[in-house]
Amino acid sequence: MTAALTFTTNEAAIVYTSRLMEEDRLYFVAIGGPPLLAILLAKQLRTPKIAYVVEDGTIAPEMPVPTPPFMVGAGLASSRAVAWTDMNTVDFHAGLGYLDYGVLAAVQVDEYGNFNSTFLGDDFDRPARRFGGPGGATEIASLCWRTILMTRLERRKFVKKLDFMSSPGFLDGSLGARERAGMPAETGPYRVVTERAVFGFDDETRRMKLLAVAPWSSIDEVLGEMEFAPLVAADVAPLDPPTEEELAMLRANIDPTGRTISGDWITLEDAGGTLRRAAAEPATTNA
Amino acid sequence: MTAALTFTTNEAAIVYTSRLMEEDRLYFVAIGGPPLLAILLAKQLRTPKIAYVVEDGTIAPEMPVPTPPFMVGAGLASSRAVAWTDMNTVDFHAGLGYLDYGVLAAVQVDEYGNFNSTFLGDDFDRPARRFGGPGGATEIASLCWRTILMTRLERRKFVKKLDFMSSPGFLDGSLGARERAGMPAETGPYRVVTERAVFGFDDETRRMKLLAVAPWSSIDEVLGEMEFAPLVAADVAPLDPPTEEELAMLRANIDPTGRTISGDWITLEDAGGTLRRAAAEPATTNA
Amino acid sequence: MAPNGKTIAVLDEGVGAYRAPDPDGMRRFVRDHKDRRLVDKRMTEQDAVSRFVDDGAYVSYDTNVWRRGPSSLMREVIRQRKRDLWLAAKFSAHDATLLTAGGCISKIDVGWMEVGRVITEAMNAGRLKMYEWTNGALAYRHLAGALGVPFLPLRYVGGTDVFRNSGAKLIEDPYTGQAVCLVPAVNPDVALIHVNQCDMYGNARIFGPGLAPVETAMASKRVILSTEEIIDSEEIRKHPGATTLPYYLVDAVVHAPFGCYPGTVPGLYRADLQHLMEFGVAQVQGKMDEYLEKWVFSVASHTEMLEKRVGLEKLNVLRAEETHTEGYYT
Amino acid sequence: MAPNGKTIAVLDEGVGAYRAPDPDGMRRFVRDHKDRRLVDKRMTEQDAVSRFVDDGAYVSYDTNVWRRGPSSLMREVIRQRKRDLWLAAKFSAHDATLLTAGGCISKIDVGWMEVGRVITEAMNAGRLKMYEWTNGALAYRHLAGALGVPFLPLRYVGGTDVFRNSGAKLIEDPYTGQAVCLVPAVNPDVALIHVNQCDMYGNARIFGPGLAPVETAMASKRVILSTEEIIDSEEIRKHPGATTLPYYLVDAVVHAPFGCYPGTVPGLYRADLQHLMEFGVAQVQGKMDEYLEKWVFSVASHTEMLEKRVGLEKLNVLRAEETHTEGYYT
Repeated sequence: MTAALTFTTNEAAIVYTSRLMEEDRLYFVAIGGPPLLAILLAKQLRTPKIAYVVEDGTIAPEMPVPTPPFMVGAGLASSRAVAWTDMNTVDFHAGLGYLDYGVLAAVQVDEYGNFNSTFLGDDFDRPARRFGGPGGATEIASLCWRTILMTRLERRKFVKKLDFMSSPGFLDGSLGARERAGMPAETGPYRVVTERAVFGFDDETRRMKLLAVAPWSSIDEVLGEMEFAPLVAADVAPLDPPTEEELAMLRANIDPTGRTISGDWITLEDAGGTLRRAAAEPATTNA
Repeated sequence: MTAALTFTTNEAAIVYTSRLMEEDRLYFVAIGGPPLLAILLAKQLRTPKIAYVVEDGTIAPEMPVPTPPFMVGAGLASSRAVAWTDMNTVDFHAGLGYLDYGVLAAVQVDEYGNFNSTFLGDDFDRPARRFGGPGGATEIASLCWRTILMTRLERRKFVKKLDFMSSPGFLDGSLGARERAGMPAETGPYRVVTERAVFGFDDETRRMKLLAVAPWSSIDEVLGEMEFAPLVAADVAPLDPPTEEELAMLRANIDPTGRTISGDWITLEDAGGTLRRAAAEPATTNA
Repeated sequence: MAPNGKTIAVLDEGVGAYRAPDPDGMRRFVRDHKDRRLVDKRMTEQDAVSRFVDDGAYVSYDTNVWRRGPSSLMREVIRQRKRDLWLAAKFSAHDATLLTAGGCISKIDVGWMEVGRVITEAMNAGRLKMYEWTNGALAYRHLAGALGVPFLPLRYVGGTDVFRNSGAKLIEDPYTGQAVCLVPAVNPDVALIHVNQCDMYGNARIFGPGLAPVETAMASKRVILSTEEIIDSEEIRKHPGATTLPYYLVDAVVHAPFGCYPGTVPGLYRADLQHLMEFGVAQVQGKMDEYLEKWVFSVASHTEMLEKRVGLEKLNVLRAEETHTEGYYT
Repeated sequence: MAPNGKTIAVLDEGVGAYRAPDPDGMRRFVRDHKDRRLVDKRMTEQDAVSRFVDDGAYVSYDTNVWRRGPSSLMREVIRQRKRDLWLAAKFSAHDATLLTAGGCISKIDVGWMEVGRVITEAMNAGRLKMYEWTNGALAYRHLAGALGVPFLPLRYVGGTDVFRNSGAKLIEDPYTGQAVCLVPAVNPDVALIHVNQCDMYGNARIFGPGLAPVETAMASKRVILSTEEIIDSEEIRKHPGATTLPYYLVDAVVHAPFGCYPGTVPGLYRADLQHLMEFGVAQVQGKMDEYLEKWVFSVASHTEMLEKRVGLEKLNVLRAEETHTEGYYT
């Protein structure tokens, strides 16, 4: 048996997310991070004409590839934009309905797509682990028409009850819950992407629904990694692994400084035509 | 007897207003008109360091003299500003309390300094005479700390009841009336300037009070030109006529195109040391 | 109602008519009708106005016929005999008079406008209804529309007849307990904005103080730009800080040199005072029909008006005599 | 109460602590303490911080220590051992960690911040209280402060734990009948803003996308600018369109080349990634005291830090390697 492919869980999520991009649409992202990398990858490989707006007021930039190191602090990240505005202005553009998709990373997510970027533990004032905070995620998840969430598939991340709801999904899932909370109509979470499974949301119940699973994983394995039981699509699609081309582009041009080399390594072996996962090893995580 | 001096009522009001300017203060004016001319005159003759902000977003310009023709449509009117912003921004600066004085022209004023820039008649929808509207006067008169009004002394202008209250003075004159209507505290009308008299407002009753009268006029003549009876200061001051220097500067540099040559001509004769008014003639009004 | 059953007192309300705010309606329009793609939006003034200005529309513009205003687009609106428009006249000039003389407007939200017998007569004839606001309050209502919210709090207009005849409310602020006004957002059906430069996609630059071009463009469902100059999109991307409006707000780009004529675009050409006098005389003498025939109806386009009615010689003078370019183009 | 006795329902309220909005208090401060004159406001960072940053102050800044932020002013705040500050961390970086390590802050309104053990330990020790907002909501609260109003309506934060732990309210919009949030204005006691250029009076220019420098400066009672470059006031008046902040908003002008170090000012110098790693390692190893001693307390000023701790050679490299100046300085 020969090793066919090796990638990290983080890389997988970026690749799968990039495949969800819809040509000619306008995306809203925070400054830096996997969501932006997914968009940059998509622009290189599949949907060159998507444009994105950054939380800091940068509108439709054309970042050069290979991308600059330390993106959040690089003038190049804002280069060749059509306009440099500010945070309030782009939030207003989102509020007016111009921004189709928001792409965000989440620490914890529940069955209605609500998510946590604030802390883990049972006491807000004395967090077991404190994170950066909602950042721009709450406005992006509230004002864009559709939200795509990125996270890892782990029981501690797909929870029945969030330690803290930083940003809204469908709230309690009841019809019109977002509108009753003051949010614009017809908005909400669209996809949740992990390294081995992609979820959507049921139109009727607004509950998370398993749509696709990696061939080297299984529905049972996926459900086993979740504290709540999602709906499962009648026809769960196979989630094609990252291709050599996708990984090469990601590593050489989108993330040359290797910030996405985190999470675990996944090695796939070609077992007589079917891909099988080799034993996992922890990744060398860079700062 | 020799003619000592000839000027128009409009010129007199501009001169008297210019004398009220306080050095180092920030003024708020609409685009063009007598208030701006009064400020420009003051900057030339008395208070060179006052600065002004224009409703269109121009902050602290240094307009060259002689001033350009058609000021409202002249790029030069905005020249050498420290910043070019927009209408909302400068209104916010006023709302934050940065703008000390507003200087405005009024069509009609009542005893509490409320004024009308909208129409004359008894039916808003079918006006006997329609004017331009409140313009920026309402925000200026509401948000600046003090408001200086310019108008002509006529019974039809100093009225018991306005045909329409476009902009606020002290409203009904009751204590806190402006605050109860949603306006910032400690603001309100400060002076009303006409060609022959200057008024202030009584601290207790907030009613208009006669402060100064031109020597060629009289308290009785002034009161005779008003529909309501203002308070009269214990010591009504003499209002020195425009000086040769003031008129020369106004005509040569501030208003070289003669837009202020409107209203009536006033000619003063030297009658053995006292100034006396010669027979009035209507002025040649320019467009 | 909250568990605690708290409420906010409405202390007073105006009784004026206004377009009811509908932020979600605006959002749906943007979702369904505004292009996120970089597409060539250049078109003639005829196409832009016929496609995006409907009878009965609420129309906003920036600035005015005296200075950096969309005069050529306004003349096209008159030429196409648009009807029953509701005009936002935030510091307008004689724009409102022209459109009234052309029979195009039936309602005006007024901040300030130059007024003569045309407007007074139209009001007295019942053809024109006026809604009194102020320049700032109108700019602020456009800001509310641009923020995507239904209203904004305001610390003036309260206590006046402007308030009484408006859609404003006076409430007890739940944070300070003090009285504060609320004014409704406005989302115009279409905005007419004249700019100094833009690219074919609508990325636009405005030089000089504005009234509220950004708020007006953001708040409006459709945005028609007329521009003195169309520049290469590469130039836009080289200087993102110089952009006033991003492309996705814009529906049409109309190349219109001297687009503000008879007004000025500071740094490019001065106002034609003789023309402004001709307009003034026409109004005083009750000859607006002749004025419109000469300057609007008898010519097929802005370009034809410039050629046949103004003339190259006059245009050259207007450019030559606009000697002050500092801060605009130098 | 209105004649009609109308009210607006308060549907829900957050229970978090916040600075009570006081627009009139802000106005009185501006009236009594802000200079309308063109006066020379240049001073040392020591004077600016000691004069305008009081213990217990609510402090806002723009942008952050990674990009165009007032790093040198923050270090001076630590050097002067300011205490009990309430920090507005709208998209901050490790700024909050530095100030926490320096013992300067007791409260944070957080949008986003880089977090490590310093902040987590301070929270668990009860030395640091966190108030959860979002980047946008904080920028918007500054906008409310800049508008001089007590609150603004907002179409998010409702329904979340951010709402529950905040000063936001959910009301029934009197215009649409729909639910909408209100968030309270914030008027910081002092703003620290790093700019590309300004004159001695405080007329300032910022290049590149901002977070909310204009709203932050307008909303704040005191504004301290650190600037890469002090330019002639004549240059400001030649290009009024390039001005980001007018002088009367500003209280102090501190000349601070490399003022964002170890962060970047795009177009001038790149970030010092080695320094950022040194900071990261110091935090992980629990050696923040040593880090602060080296970079803050053992040097008397920003200039001394640059000379003795960074060195001219490194500074030259950081400048030389910031090759992308397009849109900023070219």
